Amino acid sequence: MSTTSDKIRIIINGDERDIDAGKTVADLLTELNLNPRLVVVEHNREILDRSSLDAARVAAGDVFEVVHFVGGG
Amino acid sequence: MSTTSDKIRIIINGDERDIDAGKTVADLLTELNLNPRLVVVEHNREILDRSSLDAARVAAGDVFEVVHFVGGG
Amino acid sequence: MSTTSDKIRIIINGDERDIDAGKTVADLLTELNLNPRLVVVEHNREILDRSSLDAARVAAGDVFEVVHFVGGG
Amino acid sequence: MSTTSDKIRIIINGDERDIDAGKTVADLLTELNLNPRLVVVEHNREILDRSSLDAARVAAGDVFEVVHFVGGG
Amino acid sequence: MATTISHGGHGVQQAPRVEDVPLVIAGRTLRSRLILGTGKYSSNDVMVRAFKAADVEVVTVAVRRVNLDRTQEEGILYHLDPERILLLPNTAGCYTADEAVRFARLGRAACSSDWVKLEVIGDQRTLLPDVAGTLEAAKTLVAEGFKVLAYTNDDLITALRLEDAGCAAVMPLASMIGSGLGLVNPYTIREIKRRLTVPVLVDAGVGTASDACITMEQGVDGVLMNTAVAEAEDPVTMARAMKLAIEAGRLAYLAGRMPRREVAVPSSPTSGMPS
Amino acid sequence: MATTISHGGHGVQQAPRVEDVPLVIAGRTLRSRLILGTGKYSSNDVMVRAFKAADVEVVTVAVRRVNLDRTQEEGILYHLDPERILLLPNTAGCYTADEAVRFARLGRAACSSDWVKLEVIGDQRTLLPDVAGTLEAAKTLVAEGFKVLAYTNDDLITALRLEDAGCAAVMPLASMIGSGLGLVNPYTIREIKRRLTVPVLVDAGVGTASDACITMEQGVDGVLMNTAVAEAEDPVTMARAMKLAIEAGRLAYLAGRMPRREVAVPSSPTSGMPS
Amino acid sequence: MATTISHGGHGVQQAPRVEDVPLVIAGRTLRSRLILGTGKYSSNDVMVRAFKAADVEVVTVAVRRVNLDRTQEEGILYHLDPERILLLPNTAGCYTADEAVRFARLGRAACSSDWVKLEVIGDQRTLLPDVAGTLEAAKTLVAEGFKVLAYTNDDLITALRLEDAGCAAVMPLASMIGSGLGLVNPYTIREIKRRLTVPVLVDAGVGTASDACITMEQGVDGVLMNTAVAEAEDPVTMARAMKLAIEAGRLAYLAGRMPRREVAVPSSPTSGMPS
Amino acid sequence: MATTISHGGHGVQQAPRVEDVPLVIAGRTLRSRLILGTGKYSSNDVMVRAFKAADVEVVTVAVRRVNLDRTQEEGILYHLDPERILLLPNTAGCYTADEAVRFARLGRAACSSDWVKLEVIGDQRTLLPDVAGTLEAAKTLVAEGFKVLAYTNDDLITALRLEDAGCAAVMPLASMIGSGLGLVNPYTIREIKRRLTVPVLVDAGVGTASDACITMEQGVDGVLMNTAVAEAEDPVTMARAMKLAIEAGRLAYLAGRMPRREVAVPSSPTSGMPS
Repeated sequence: MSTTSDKIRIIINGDERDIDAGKTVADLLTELNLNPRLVVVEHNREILDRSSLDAARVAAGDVFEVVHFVGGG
Repeated sequence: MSTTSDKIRIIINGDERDIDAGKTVADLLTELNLNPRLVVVEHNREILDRSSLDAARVAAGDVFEVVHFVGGG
Repeated sequence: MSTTSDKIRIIINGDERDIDAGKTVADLLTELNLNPRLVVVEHNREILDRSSLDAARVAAGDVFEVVHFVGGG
Repeated sequence: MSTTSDKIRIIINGDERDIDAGKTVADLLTELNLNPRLVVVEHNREILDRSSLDAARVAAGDVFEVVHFVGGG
Repeated sequence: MATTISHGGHGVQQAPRVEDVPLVIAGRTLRSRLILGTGKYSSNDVMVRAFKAADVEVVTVAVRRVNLDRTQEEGILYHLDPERILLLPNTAGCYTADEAVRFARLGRAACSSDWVKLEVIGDQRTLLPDVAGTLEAAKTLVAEGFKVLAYTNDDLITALRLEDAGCAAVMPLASMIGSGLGLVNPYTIREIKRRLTVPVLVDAGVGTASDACITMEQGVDGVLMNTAVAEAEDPVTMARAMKLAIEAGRLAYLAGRMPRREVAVPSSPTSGMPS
Repeated sequence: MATTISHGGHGVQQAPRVEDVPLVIAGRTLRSRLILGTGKYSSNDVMVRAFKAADVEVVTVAVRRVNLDRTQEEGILYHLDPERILLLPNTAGCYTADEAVRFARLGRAACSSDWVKLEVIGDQRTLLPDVAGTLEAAKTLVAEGFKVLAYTNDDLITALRLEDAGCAAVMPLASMIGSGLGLVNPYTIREIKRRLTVPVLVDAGVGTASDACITMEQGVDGVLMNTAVAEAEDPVTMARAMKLAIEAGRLAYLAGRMPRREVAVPSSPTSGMPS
Repeated sequence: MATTISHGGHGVQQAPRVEDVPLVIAGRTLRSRLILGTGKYSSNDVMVRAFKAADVEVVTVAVRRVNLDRTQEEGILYHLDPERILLLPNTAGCYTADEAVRFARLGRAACSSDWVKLEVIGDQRTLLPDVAGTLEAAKTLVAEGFKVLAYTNDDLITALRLEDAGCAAVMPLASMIGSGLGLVNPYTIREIKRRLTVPVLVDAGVGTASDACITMEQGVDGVLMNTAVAEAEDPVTMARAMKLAIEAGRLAYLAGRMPRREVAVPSSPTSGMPS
Repeated sequence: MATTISHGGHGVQQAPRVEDVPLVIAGRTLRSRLILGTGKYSSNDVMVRAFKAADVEVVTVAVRRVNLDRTQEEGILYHLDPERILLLPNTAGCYTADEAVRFARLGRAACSSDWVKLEVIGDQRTLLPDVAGTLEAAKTLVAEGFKVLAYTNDDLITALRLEDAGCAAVMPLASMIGSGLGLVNPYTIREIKRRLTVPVLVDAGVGTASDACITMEQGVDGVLMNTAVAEAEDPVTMARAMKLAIEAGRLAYLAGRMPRREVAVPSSPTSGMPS
């Protein structure tokens, strides 16, 4: 079966990143040092509820947008 | 031949009129004292070419709009 | 003593009035039912101080303007 | 008596100039290469008629303004 | 425009001179930048004289039912010389794209021209345009070969789309039809002109000569008006005023105005004063 | 203005027509309502061509010292044909009544005319007029037989007094000299025109053609300008624009504009629509 | 507003008094008619103090990617107290209806509110709205339960359709975003307010306090702005000025202004003058 | 103005903050920059409530003959608390310097104050000031110890001379008395303020709150008005609007407005958009 430290390539906010396989989106945010309560995650064009971040798993080729509020008029 | 005074009912410019059966649109204009070169005839929502006025026949229930240019901005 | 009912003619606010001779301006105001503290008296084009109203005497032909503040912009 | 080439000091247009004595204003204009018909001469604050330029004599200390029309709005 | 004037022996130092090019709509070159409507004149005689005073070559007309009860023909064609004046049928009074298309076809059948002044009105009180309906009708009419001059709001995005749809000219309003309020939003009109390739005519709202002049100073290609002339106390004189105002505004635009300043600048020299 | 046009067998129903009367200042009839200054042109050639384009007959000039160090005559007379153009000497740059009177006399001596454009300036930064000094100088000059055209503030009371003092024309400003801000206060200008009998010319502040047109629409008798033409990118074309704009504004004033409305009024009939 | 003041023994004759009702959007009662943007402040500190000075309760925010390379959280939420200030996510920067819908959903997910300031921009240079795209997005968002406050052109017909589509508020522009040109077309804004039932807020273009005051005097329900405060030299003081200007404009609208007259009317009696 | 707000642990980076200084006229510090007239109110009750709503501390009054035929005293003093409101007698209705001086003396005798609002009117129809007469009367009154607040034209030169003559304040008009036309010439008003040292109050012509706001944004020290409040449909509410508008305009002037631009500038970031 798969070896322990398999890397998968994903796209976050337009940039490619290689991360360990088998992570949840919550793991990903932790790794990125982001507070889940202050950001919104769009996963392959679907917005994730905050409550589903723990369950959602990251797969190779996934596209994420992680957004938050900034100043705007 | 046909009886002399058969009347059919048509609508011209929103008003009902009873006219003799068997007329052409050209006849109709003549009867209305209208110069075919200065008006446009819409016959059952189809615009008639001036060249076809002689051939087009008026049937019962036909709807005509006879229009021309008036002052407008 | 002086005769009782000598009249003199004066002008107040543009109108002629006949009043008893021998009056002071203060008397005049009292007669006109005016509060000296709320009006200003111009006597023959000289403004009278309120303190001099008692001393100032009314003579025949005198011209008075009695003014006060009204609404204005 | 006076020598031939006596100089006198005058002021023209704000500048001091030394010129030969005994000149007329017309001479002065000629010397300055000015067309009398295109300029106006003010001589000690008096405007000279063009007809009097030949008769007017220049004296020491005289103040002249020589003006003309320039572009203006 | 003024030709160069030689004046004697000076070496003539040429100033920069602008040259105008004539207005071309749908391939037709027009000598006048003024289009007039034919509505609301006190008499046809006054109208005809106003058109002569304004020297117009294009006038708008409306399509309406013949009055069958009148013995005398009352159409406007009787008063206009089609040799000298191009008729521009309008779709005034239409509140849907379908209705406007129908009126455009009737207008085309009534004259030799496939030009149409497209109006799709969105509201009876203001006669403001329905830009969605206008765009829809424009597409249909362009597909049918019409040369569409589209009346529209002072709305850049819609103007760009009308151009994309193939309109021969785009005609944003100065202000409401018949209002005489003049050019309310010069910024948008200027931007529409800057961004479009097809001619931009300002249609509706001009009230007097200076309104027309200001409008042309924004750089637009022409002005269409009706009420300002027809409802002037003396329409013939106002027609002449409009012709001159439009030329003046065009030339001023080309000439390039002086800058505005909030401080004075003398016109006469400040030096050389006698003391 | 347009003459009456006969067109066939109709009984011609005459519309009311306005007729203009020419501008007369100090007994002289002028064909143009535009007076131009001669300052600040890039070259005399451009100036002369601008004057031709504008078809002006009166131009202002300033009185300044001859430059004694130049071999060549540089006065402006060399470039203007006095047969065709009336010179109007100004007193620009004068800050007291006495100074202005002196300059007026110098100007009269320099040309055949006793017309003077009187300016008594009160402030260097704004070149705004000193109305007291202007009135004082006007009285002196009128007594000396001058025809005084007095530049003044947009001040009704002063304008009335300048008329009383015998001025041939009163010339309130549109805005500051050389500012190009246009007609800032139409109310006062209109009132001055309404109340005076002598001609009222608006002098200073016009920036482009529409400013001139708007100014004339207030009913005034003429406009005097310099910078708007001289500082345009193409002065000759702007001069032509100004001529047309002034005629347009005059005609629009005479024609009587339509009312302004904050609601639309259709130009085409609302009845007779095919259903 | 001022309460009735008793002053002694006079029979108090009550003048007609107007009473305002608070602004209600999508069922929420707002005490302030001013909405501010959160963009372009020199610092978050200045922004927060400006919001206090303006006493705002609704502010707009934009949705953008988190910068993954920064260690420190930079979102704006950190600086705003959600207990006291309602966040209104916008769709600024979106050029299609689809994109705007996506941003609206992201914004909703990011805060507890289903309010959205809908913008569908049609042009990068002017940031003018695409009214067709705006209408399309509004329909989708309303169907998804959003409370849509729709930024739009000063276009009556589009405003009416946005209302029909279920928007909670319609927000026509005063002038271009960030331009500071003020209320260019008061006629249309007034008409939009007159014709709509939902609140009308004017969004974009206000440059200074008087612009806000004039806008409110047209009768609209509120004003949304960003640059006028953020780019003032002293944003905190300008924020306070805006709060007062909006209240002043609202009260003046309610109070009913005096008529404009082109003739004077004395404020003091003309009779009773000493002779 | 807003005080500095501390908000937690951030290093507070201070923005530049402007500080206002109170208006001082003739040595007296005023907390309000609004002066109201007492004319034309529908009732004294409405007037008193309007003054409370506006929180004014100076009001103008006129001097007129007592009506000898009325039994009841009708003067305005009865309604105003001299402890809280400073009376400013005017010379309204005077057409010569002598007459104005006489009225000023009567006014001084009638109250404890030597302040006078000097008006010398030049024309009955427009109530425009006679600047020569005003200057003459000002000199006399200053010599007699009056604190002269001089109503005048928007005329820089006259304003400078009124200051030179010792006036305590110079009060150019916004537009004609009672006209409600607002601030017609902001350029001149701004220049008068820039050049004078004594307070500049704008007197007459304000019609609604935004007029007052715009006037204050020019930097002047205060505004005097009467008709705009007294003739509003609801004077008490308008009085409150005026108070707020004047504060708003003052703060906006101090805050320094954003620049005007004829191109848009986004308020939200253009980068960081999800793709």
